[in-house]
Amino acid sequence: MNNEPENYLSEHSVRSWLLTTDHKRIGILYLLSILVYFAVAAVAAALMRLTLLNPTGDLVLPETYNKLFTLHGVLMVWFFLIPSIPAVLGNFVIPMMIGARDVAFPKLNLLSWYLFNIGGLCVLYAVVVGGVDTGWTFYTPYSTTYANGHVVTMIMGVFIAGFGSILTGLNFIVTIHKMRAPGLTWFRLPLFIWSLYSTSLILVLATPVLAITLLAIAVERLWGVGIFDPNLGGDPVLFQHMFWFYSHPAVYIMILPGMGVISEVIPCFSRKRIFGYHFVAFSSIAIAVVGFSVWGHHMFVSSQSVYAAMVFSVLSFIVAVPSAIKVFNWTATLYKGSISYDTPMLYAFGFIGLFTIGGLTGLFLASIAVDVHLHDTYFVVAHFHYIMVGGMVLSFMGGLHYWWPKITGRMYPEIMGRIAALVTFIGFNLTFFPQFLLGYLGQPRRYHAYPPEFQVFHVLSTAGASILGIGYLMPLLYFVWSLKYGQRAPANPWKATGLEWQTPSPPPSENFHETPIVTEEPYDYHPEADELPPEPQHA
Amino acid sequence: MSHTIVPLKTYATIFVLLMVLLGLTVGVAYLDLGALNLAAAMAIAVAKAILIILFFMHIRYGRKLTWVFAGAGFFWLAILLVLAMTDYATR
Amino acid sequence: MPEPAIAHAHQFESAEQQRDADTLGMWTFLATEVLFFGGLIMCYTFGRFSYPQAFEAASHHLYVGYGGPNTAILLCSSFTMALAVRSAQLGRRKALVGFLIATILFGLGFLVVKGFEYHTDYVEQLVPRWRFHWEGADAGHAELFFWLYFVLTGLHAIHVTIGVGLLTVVAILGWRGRITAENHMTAEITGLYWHFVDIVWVFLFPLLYLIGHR
Amino acid sequence: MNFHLFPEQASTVARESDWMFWALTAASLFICLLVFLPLAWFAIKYRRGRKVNRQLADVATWKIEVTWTLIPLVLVMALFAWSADAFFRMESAPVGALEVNVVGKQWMWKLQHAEGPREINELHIPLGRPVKLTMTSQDVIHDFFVPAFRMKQDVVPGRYTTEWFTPTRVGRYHIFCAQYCGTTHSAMVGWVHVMEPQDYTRWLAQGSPEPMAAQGQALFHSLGCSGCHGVSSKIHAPPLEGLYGHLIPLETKEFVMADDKYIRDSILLPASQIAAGYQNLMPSFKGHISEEEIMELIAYIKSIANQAPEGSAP
Repeated sequence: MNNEPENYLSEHSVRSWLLTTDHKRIGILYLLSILVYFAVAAVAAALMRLTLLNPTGDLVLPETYNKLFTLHGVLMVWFFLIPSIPAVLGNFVIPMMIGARDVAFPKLNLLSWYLFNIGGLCVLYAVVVGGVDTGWTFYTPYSTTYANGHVVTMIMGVFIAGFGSILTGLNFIVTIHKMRAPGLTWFRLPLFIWSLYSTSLILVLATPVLAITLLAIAVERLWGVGIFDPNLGGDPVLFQHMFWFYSHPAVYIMILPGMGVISEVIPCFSRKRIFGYHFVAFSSIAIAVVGFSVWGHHMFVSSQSVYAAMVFSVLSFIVAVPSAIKVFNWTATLYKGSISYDTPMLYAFGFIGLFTIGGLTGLFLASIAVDVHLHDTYFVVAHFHYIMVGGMVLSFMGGLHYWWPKITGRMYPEIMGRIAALVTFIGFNLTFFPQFLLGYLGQPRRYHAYPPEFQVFHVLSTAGASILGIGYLMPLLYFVWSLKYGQRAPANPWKATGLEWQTPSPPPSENFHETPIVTEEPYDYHPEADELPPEPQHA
Repeated sequence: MSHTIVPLKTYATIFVLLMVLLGLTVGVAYLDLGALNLAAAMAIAVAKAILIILFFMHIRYGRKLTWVFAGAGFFWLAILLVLAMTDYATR
Repeated sequence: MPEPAIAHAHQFESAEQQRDADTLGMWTFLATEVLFFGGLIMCYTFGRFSYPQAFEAASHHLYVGYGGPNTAILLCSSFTMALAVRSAQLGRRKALVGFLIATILFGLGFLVVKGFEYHTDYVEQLVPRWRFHWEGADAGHAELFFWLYFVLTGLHAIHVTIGVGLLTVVAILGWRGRITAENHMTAEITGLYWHFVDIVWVFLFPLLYLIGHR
Repeated sequence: MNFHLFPEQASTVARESDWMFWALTAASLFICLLVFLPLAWFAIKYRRGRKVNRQLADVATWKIEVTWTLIPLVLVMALFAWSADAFFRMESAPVGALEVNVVGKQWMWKLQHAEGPREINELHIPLGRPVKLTMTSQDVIHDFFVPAFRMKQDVVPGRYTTEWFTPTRVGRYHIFCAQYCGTTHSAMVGWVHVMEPQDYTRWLAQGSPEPMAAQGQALFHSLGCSGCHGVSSKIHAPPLEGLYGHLIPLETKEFVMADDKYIRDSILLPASQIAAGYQNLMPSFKGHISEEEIMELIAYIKSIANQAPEGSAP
């Protein structure tokens, strides 16, 4: 990177990275750390899939299998999915999108990264010294009384990382409120900002309840007495209420940012203003708010009262509507556009398809009568992987390709990108579609061994997982390759309209040489004329 | 954030009010009002909290946005309590 | 953390923007704190709803003679804190430091009273699992009450301790003349936190101490 | 190896549940087409470089938005109404059901029929008669799941949960534990045997054990309950005849329904709900009595629900 104008990557010392307060560098630090956690969790998943090739599960012992799915869940949820788009792409892009020099509290931002990794190391430590087999849901009284292993260590890891996400959310909320460039009103904001604002609301308002719930578990485990203990008249179901008060909104932490990325990518690669901007923007807020009052649909068979189940069921059905609105608007955006099939767009197509299936199968689980059968089966596993992997991972990959030129100043190899997107899509469907059938047949989740009649579906699923693995490995390789051999990226390779594209790639440390002034609505694309949109005026 | 300097008298009045409310809440606790005991205790606590938030924490002189954020925490807590208690109250 | 004599940090356009951001940041953090304590309030609500008699009987074993004066102490500390912030706004250095020290002393006073109270609880065998003996009916649910009592008040005491630490830092900064009429946000923000800790106690006091007296 | 693409349908509830499942599947496929067909069509027709008309007509966007907000809203509300109605019916067990008690423990199911026979990880039931399970756990949360019946319910320690079904097909069906419960969760499985009624009668007669209520009565004496609750007792304890299923006045001037949970709590935590006019004298039996024994005592107390308390009214 010699002979380049000063940019945020110019300084190379380790110290300059570990003590950086630059939101772009912190974004990259997050990218590297979540890759590590993702790799560990993916290995766990691979071992599980291999074990399940055989109905008797001979590859690993039952307790090992249980530790594997706990590790997979904990790492994927808290150390990959939740920080993926917000902490990596959000950190990198938000200040640039709103024309700011940095987030509102850069030191807190760095502190978040350290908290996140201290938490991650706690979790890995708990695994190395013996593992935990409670599942990522830590249901009581198993987690408080009966489970062996280092439950408290792992809980402390999640607890500490939780404060990292609270601070990230806080930082984003304040940044979006207070740091916007002159002229950048709320309805001129890119939809990525709206979706991350909604995400941050959830991070800030839900995570503390998880923290206190986990703390209560740790106290109960260490002290031997607590409110979840049925022996004292406490209630294990109370834990589920409090846990899902966080963990259901957390699902939206994992999908809203993905929706934000898709709302950027689709207008750009169809050269068209997004259809129904206000509806897409407010549907994010609606999801964040209504999403807080649907948690009881995880508890339809938990012995919750019938009336509470009704309330949660109706709210769960309602929360499907804003998601549907988004899908319809994305589709309508394509109408009379000028559509190209670059890698980010392929991921966006994949996202719409898989997210739609994931969302629709959610309706099955919101219908209490059907959920009684499907609850805790592979149907649920397939459903949430369609949202988490089909939705979040695909949109994360799409966003990473989209902003890769901005982040690194290099282009990734386009053909390889398209192939990888296709391989991922195929591998994903082969892995998880059979699991819908398995679930309907009645195969429960978290089973190390299973009746032989289910084997066919497991074999298909494992075969799909190996293809999916290739789909993940390819980008890893060509991204690294592109750092040295990729074409140099211009400031705006996609001819996109966002402010982040109005500054060089990679951007200077202060993001903009002069603070931009915004006078236009976002997504000022023109399908008839395939040309660069007018430059925004500068101060 | 505006730079309103609150007069000493206001702070002193609020402080006196808070102490009176403290006395009141202890007094009410020793009366048998049935279910109203809890309601009274909570009403007084809410009144105290509102006084502190409005005057000591300067919300009254701040931006509308701060009002929203001050309310958000309590609103979301209400979601948790109301929906979870829907379960326990109808078992 | 405090910004030196320069008006604002590099990421901001103006000192006013920074002040706005700091205030909003603190309020967002306090919203988080509401839900942090809120989780335990949820546990309390469940327990109180399910076992009203046991909770009232258990509450009767707590002393209003500790909890009441402690509430008064915290209310006083909030008052002196508000006056400290006012002094900062007016740029009155000595008054600022004086009121801060008063607030710190009230905070420490609260902790000392709390310490004596915990000692009494210990002597009267009210510490769940560790040292718990219950004469009346329904020992199990009474134990739950005391579990909640210790977790809630313990967590609150941790917050008070952190607050005292922050106030000490602010007092030192104030003494060194680093807090001025133009640059008083450190005092203001710390004040918000301190008042919040007071508000938590305003709710804990009736919930824990005052439910068993009729 | 018997391969199925779809699960067997062996209960009345299964029919209703499957109806909804397939209706939902059809609705989902329809919505998928509604999204995917235009998506594919636009993606092909308006691909870059193709000469097509890209001039947008002036349309009222909000009308379109309101349409595709309201239609899904109506659709999901209809689905909710349907599933809620079905669920209410699935929740309420018909009267006269065959009663079976279930205790879950790591990692096995212990079952006992009201008629007396005990089983482990197996459940024999007759065709066409409703069966009601009353379940509890002695350690962690389990879940009694019979896929062929489309029924599952968590089995929660410290509480009784119920589940019922009416089998419609003779056969052997899986029981799975569906709530993760520890190391060999996946081995906490068993079989339901649905038999012709006459075969069931024959099966019942094989062991000819005493009914649960009789076993409970024996326990009532051997554990010393009868010493205080008995007719001739000198200690002032409430009589238990005619108790079950009635509202009991408490010392706190409240009323409580004398159901399974109340009796269980009264045995384990006697001090928590004192009947009006009595003192808190009863020792807790926690740790001295198993979940199965409690269920037998409940069966006994249930069996005397229709007897009059013999002259010892307080």
